[in-house]
Amino acid sequence: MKKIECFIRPEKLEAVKSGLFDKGIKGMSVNEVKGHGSQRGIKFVGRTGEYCVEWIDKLKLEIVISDKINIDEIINTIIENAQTGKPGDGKIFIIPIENAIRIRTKEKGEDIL
Amino acid sequence: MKKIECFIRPEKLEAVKSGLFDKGIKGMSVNEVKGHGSQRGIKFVGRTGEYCVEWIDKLKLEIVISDKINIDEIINTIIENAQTGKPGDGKIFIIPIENAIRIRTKEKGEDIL
Amino acid sequence: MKKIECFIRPEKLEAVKSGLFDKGIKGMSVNEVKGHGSQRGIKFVGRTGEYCVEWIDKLKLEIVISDKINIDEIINTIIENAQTGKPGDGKIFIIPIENAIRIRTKEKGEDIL
Amino acid sequence: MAGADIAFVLICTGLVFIMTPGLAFFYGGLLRKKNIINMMAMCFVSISIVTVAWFIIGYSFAFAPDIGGGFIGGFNFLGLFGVGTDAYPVYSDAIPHLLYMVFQLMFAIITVAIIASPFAERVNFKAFMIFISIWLVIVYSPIAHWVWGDGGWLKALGALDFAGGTVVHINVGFASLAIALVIGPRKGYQKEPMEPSNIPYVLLGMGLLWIGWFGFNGGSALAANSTAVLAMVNTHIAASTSGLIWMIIEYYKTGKFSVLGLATGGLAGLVAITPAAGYVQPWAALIIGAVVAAICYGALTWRSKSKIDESLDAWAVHGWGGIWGAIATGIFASVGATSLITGNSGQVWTQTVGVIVTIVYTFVVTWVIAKVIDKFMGLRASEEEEYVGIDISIHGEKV
Amino acid sequence: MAGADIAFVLICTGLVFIMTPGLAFFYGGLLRKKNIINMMAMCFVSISIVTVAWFIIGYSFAFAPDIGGGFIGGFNFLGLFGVGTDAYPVYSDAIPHLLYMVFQLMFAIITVAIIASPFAERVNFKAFMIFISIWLVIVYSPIAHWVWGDGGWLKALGALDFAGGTVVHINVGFASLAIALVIGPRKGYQKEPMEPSNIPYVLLGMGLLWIGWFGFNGGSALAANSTAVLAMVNTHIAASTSGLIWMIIEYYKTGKFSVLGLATGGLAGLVAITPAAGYVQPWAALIIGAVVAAICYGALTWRSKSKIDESLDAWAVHGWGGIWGAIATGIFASVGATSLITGNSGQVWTQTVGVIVTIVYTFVVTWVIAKVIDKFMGLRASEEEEYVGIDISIHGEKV
Amino acid sequence: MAGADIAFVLICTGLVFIMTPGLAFFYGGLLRKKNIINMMAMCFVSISIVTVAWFIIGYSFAFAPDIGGGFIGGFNFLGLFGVGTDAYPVYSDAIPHLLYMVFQLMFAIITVAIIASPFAERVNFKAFMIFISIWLVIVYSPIAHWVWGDGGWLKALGALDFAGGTVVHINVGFASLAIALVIGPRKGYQKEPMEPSNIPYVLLGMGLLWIGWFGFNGGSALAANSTAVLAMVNTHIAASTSGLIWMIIEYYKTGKFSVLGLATGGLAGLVAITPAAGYVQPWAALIIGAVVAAICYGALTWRSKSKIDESLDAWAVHGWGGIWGAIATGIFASVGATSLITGNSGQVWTQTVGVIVTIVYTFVVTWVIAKVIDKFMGLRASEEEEYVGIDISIHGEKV
Ligand SMILES: Nc1ncnc2c1ncn2[C@@H]1O[C@H](COP(=O)(O)OP(=O)(O)O)[C@@H](O)[C@H]1O
Ligand SMILES: Nc1ncnc2c1ncn2[C@@H]1O[C@H](COP(=O)(O)OP(=O)(O)O)[C@@H](O)[C@H]1O
Ligand SMILES: Nc1ncnc2c1ncn2[C@@H]1O[C@H](COP(=O)(O)OP(=O)(O)O)[C@@H](O)[C@H]1O
Repeated sequence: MKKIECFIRPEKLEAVKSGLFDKGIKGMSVNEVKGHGSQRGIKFVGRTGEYCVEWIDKLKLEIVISDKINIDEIINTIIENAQTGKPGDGKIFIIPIENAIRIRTKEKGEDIL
Repeated sequence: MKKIECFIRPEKLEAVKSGLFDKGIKGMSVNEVKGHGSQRGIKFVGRTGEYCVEWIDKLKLEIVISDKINIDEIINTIIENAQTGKPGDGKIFIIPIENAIRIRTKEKGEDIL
Repeated sequence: MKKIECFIRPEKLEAVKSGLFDKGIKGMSVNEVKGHGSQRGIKFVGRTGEYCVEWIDKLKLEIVISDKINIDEIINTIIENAQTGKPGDGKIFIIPIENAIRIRTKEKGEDIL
Repeated sequence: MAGADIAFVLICTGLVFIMTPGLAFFYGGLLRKKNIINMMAMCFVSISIVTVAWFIIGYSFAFAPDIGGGFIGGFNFLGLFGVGTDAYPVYSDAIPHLLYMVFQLMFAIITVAIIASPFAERVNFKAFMIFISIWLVIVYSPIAHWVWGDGGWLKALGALDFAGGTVVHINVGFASLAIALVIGPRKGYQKEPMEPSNIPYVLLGMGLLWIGWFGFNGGSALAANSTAVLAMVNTHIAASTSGLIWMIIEYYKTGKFSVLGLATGGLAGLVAITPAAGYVQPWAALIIGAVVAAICYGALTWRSKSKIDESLDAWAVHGWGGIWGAIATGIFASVGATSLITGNSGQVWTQTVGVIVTIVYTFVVTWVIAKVIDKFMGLRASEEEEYVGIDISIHGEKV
Repeated sequence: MAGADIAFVLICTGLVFIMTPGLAFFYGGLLRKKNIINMMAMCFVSISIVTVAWFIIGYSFAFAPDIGGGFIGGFNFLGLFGVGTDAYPVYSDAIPHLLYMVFQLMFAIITVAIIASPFAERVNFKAFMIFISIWLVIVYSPIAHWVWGDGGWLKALGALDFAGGTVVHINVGFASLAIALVIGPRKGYQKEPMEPSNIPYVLLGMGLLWIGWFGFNGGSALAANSTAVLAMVNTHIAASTSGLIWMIIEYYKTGKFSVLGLATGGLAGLVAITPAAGYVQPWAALIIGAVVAAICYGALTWRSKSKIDESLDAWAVHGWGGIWGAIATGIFASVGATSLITGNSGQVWTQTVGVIVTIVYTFVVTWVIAKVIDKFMGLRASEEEEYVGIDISIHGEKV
Repeated sequence: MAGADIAFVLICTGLVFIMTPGLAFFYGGLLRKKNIINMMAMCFVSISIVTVAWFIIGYSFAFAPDIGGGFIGGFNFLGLFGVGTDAYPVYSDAIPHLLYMVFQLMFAIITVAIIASPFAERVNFKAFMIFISIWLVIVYSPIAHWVWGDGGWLKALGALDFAGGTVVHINVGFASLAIALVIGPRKGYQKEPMEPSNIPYVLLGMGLLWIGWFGFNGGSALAANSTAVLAMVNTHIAASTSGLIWMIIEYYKTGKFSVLGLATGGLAGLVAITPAAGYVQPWAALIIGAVVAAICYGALTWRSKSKIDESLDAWAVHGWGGIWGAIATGIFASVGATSLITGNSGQVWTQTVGVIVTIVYTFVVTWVIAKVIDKFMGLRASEEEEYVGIDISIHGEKV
């Protein structure tokens, strides 16, 4: 099992989610983070001019997937739906998972995903 | 060392926390996420009827534990306290940790947990 | 590649960030969590006296770094900038990463970091 | 002139003013987080723009002596020329002309702010500002002139509109519908959930709107007298009843007690009682309130299932609430006016004429203005701006 | 009738109205996030329900001519029958009877809304709605009748209550205590922290309550005269002083300057000055404010350590603040009334009788109503609903 | 005495009161999340402290008969001694003296609350409380005396200040500058972004300030008459115009329509019209509003690039807005006063004298007070408290 952690633009969430659902993913979690990266910051407007906010709102999406699923396909789906081509599109990280348990049923392993 | 990441119902936090403390866990972190899974969404009421919100509020609990602790016992404690038996109870994932450092003292390794 | 996850005091964010930037780190993400640990809670004041909030605001910083970077130096930088010496300074955890992908360009591997 | 009346109308003017910030919160809270500031900006900029336009020409078109035909006022009050601190007995001999002008200005502002409804979450803000400047002058001012202006044709016909059911509510309701048709639905409408992001803001707005409405309806008596009292009592009763009924209807449908329902129902009650406020007895206010809950509930339900993304339901609530209020005035008026229940069955017909003409005029003219502006500069934000949210992309701000 | 008085009382009515939305924010902000909307819903629904019940029967029971014994009004004003735009000199010859009615209505609303305190975070909303309908009619209306009604026995006795210290505050304080005992503490009370989730809301509420109170106390003069001015000045002085003292007491205890303390103290000051507002000199208002801070601080401290989860402290603040205010009126009254300091030591005794009888009546009758409703439908939400939060489970909404 | 005037000024007093909670939200929303409560606390505690200080000595210093030289009032009204419900014809024969006192009190409160600006995010709260007590008595009261007091020298000179351009705005603007210089910039100023954390709060505050200003300027007529109406109309026009112009200027600079700009501009307009409100024609209000937007925009731009962390720009907005307003009064006054445009070119000079003396006095004396307090107890919170945020470290509370 792997956990895919990806940092994406907030406005891309619905597209990514739909894309993943079409690929058979059933579970995922998302939370709001602020990020730093090659995107230099967002300009906001104050009382008399602009100022730059370095920390940019991003969403972190976590999806644990079973090894039965083709991970590259999933990654491609995310990229397709989250890409704009401009700095700030975000990154995907793959993390190993040792075990997974469903709280409701106490079942363990890949099959709960 | 392992990190236990679990997604639980917000209303179960206090119970899970107490359960874990009784088992000797000392540190943990929690944050608010939104999740998708076998639970189909929550019905909310608008101005003239219901609508369904697909993303459901969950809490993500992160607990790094030393290998000296019996991880199954910890998992069981979480399950006991977080279970309602209805879809949406959430999942537990086990992730390997390579090292842990306490910022205050620079100590490293299992003993800081 | 490794992911450094660290839980720090919110007021230390800017210092830690600057420190890391000076060491050549380019990307990172942060989010607000609440934590339990050796710090016993924060006292707040209500209508007629104090009460203690057990869950303390912390920030979780996630930094994925390439293996080319000296991880100990990074850890030291974090410690230097986040330390106050009082309970509650937080912890750093090191997690293995199997792969990293940049969404914008589809590039993979260490070089995107 | 009378000190008591000046004091009263002046304070009422302040109360009507606060309705617009109230609306900013009421509307803002119903939207997604990424567009709250924009909605508030539309409401607040309405204050500025309408004030300036009213000063220059709007007041004159609405309230200067008729230029013939009862359709529109002339240029006599251009730049508020001749509008001074003396009374202008055509409208009231108890208060300074300037006070009448500013009281009416507040009505114009709130009307224009309500029109932000169909622009929600997708507006090209610059186009909005141009739109409302034009709309004020060629839609609002004429209709105000018909009903209240010196020589207005609806006034001459005997149509009753105590505090603006036609001028404000029906007008803005159907204008919003026209705009919604021109501007088109939001991206993702009826596909993604667009849940309200801040219900306490909605309630804060409701509180401010409610107290503001005391000034709106009470102040429309233009004097601190029995009529003002009656209007205020009726306002309160209708709103209370309507909110309760709406919430109960919704409870039977969903099993939940929705506070949004309570607030929306309250608003519908406030709308419906507006034309009737000083003309009916409290028991009639209760009935008007109860019935409007059902009518607007129906309209809103229908609208939200339709393809029409009139996002904050100015049409369902103000439009239909206003229609019912106008008709109900023809049915229940009994104080200082006659109606069906006092044997004047013609009044219902007169009211209906007012309703229909207003609907046709506002719908058609608004549609044309919207189309033209859309052609020249686009009423809508770009797709990308809409995705990211208007707050960040057009205002450079976020909550 | 006098235009100035109509203008004044009408606007004051609006100000008293805004206290209820203000309370919604004051109370809502003190709760956990999952129950804010519910608290606001209880406040807003009080507006609707009390208005309808007041229309039907509440006003009549309170203010119709006594049916004998000074205990309750009759049925003369059922459905506001006969309550019109003429003055009703029994209460005031300066304003229309309808205006007196609606001014009093706003008092009833805010009183009922305050009672949401012991229901916080655990209410069966349907039971709450039924509860307040009954409570208004058989607790509030009679007590209002005793003190202000035509033929009320406490009025006859000579009890002084300028703007409702007994009727509103002591009444609601001890009613809340009774309800708290019946409904029982929240799950986790005194085990889990139940910290306030939105302090700015509390302050917003405070601002609205404070300005509303100018209408509450000032308007109780029922005329734009010196008494109104005095009442308003005293209101402001007492609240300011009490807030400051409370904050300082708390500073000595905790080393922090709590803005919640400042707000709660301010509220206590507003409560305490209510019965005295038009009867005392400003210096006495300062003393009343300073003393009430200490009294209510003590009551709240005791309560919050006790097993009684009277969650938002209507008892500690309104109950005890009201008691002190009533007694203080007997001590300091010197304008248009006599008291201890002007040589009428009997007044303190008269005040005490009013306090005691009110406490006993409201506590006992409220307890019985609560018990009966609890038996039939349960005053409390289910355990699961309470866990998840009333907002989602009963209202289907969330902040 | 006249009921209408009492009613009017009493309600206006309430409206001026609500400006301070309004300011709490306006200012609070502009700060970082960790210091919002502290800012609100500074505003709310100003209510308490100024009220008590005004009662004891502040009112007397400002409005008791001059002790010679036109500089300060005497001790006659100590503890409000002799300030009763009769009129005090020196100031107004239409309203009770107590009402005049409390109306003026609200002005003092809002002025002191504005001064929280340079303390933002770094205040030692205890020192703030001591500072404002002293400042009220030795800065505000004397200046109020000069301009409005019985025997004040600026009044004698013929300086025009309708509702407090000098006393309130110039005064507080330059006092804030002095404090900013003493207290020094926030840690991280101009290095870290210090973005506004809650724009809806800013707008809520704006709404409340705006309606409050109707009471502020309108009520300054001290009667429900034509002057009050004119003042209120001008207030509204100036604010609307200024907000619009500010937003447009900023649009040309940044390409975005900033709602913060709209609000800040609106505030500048309210400030500038204050001294002129009852003296000028509406067209002049429009000009005054348009010009002030440019002036304050410039001042704010300069300030925010400078090293001076006068954090919420009381200096740029109130100080400069007030200066322009005072001069503009000398240019445009034509109602009940003369000015440049009516041929009295000396008035501009008189106004300038008022401006300069006020600036010098407030700047110097404020600087000294701030320095002395800083020496003895430190005006600033500790570095650690500042890092963690004043909310948690000094108030023990958080949003
Ligand atoms: N090394 C990293 N560790 C953790 N998060 C990262 C890292 N690099 C990027 N991110 C996250 O991804 C977001 C987008 O990255 P950015 O570098 O701006 O864009 P791009 O990937 O298009 O160059 C950042 O805002 C941050 O949240
Ligand atoms: N594969 C997954 N990856 C990440 N998070 C998941 C995954 N599956 C479930 N979750 C999280 O767990 C929550 C509960 O899961 P759900 O499937 O609804 O319940 P159950 O486990 O009872 O079937 C989800 O809302 C989501 O936050
Ligand atoms: N075992 C753990 N698992 C996850 N998070 C932890 C763990 N231990 C500590 N934390 C996080 O680190 C924060 C600081 O830890 P704490 O133990 O209070 O301080 P210190 O490390 O100085 O003893 C906690 O509030 C929590 O968010």
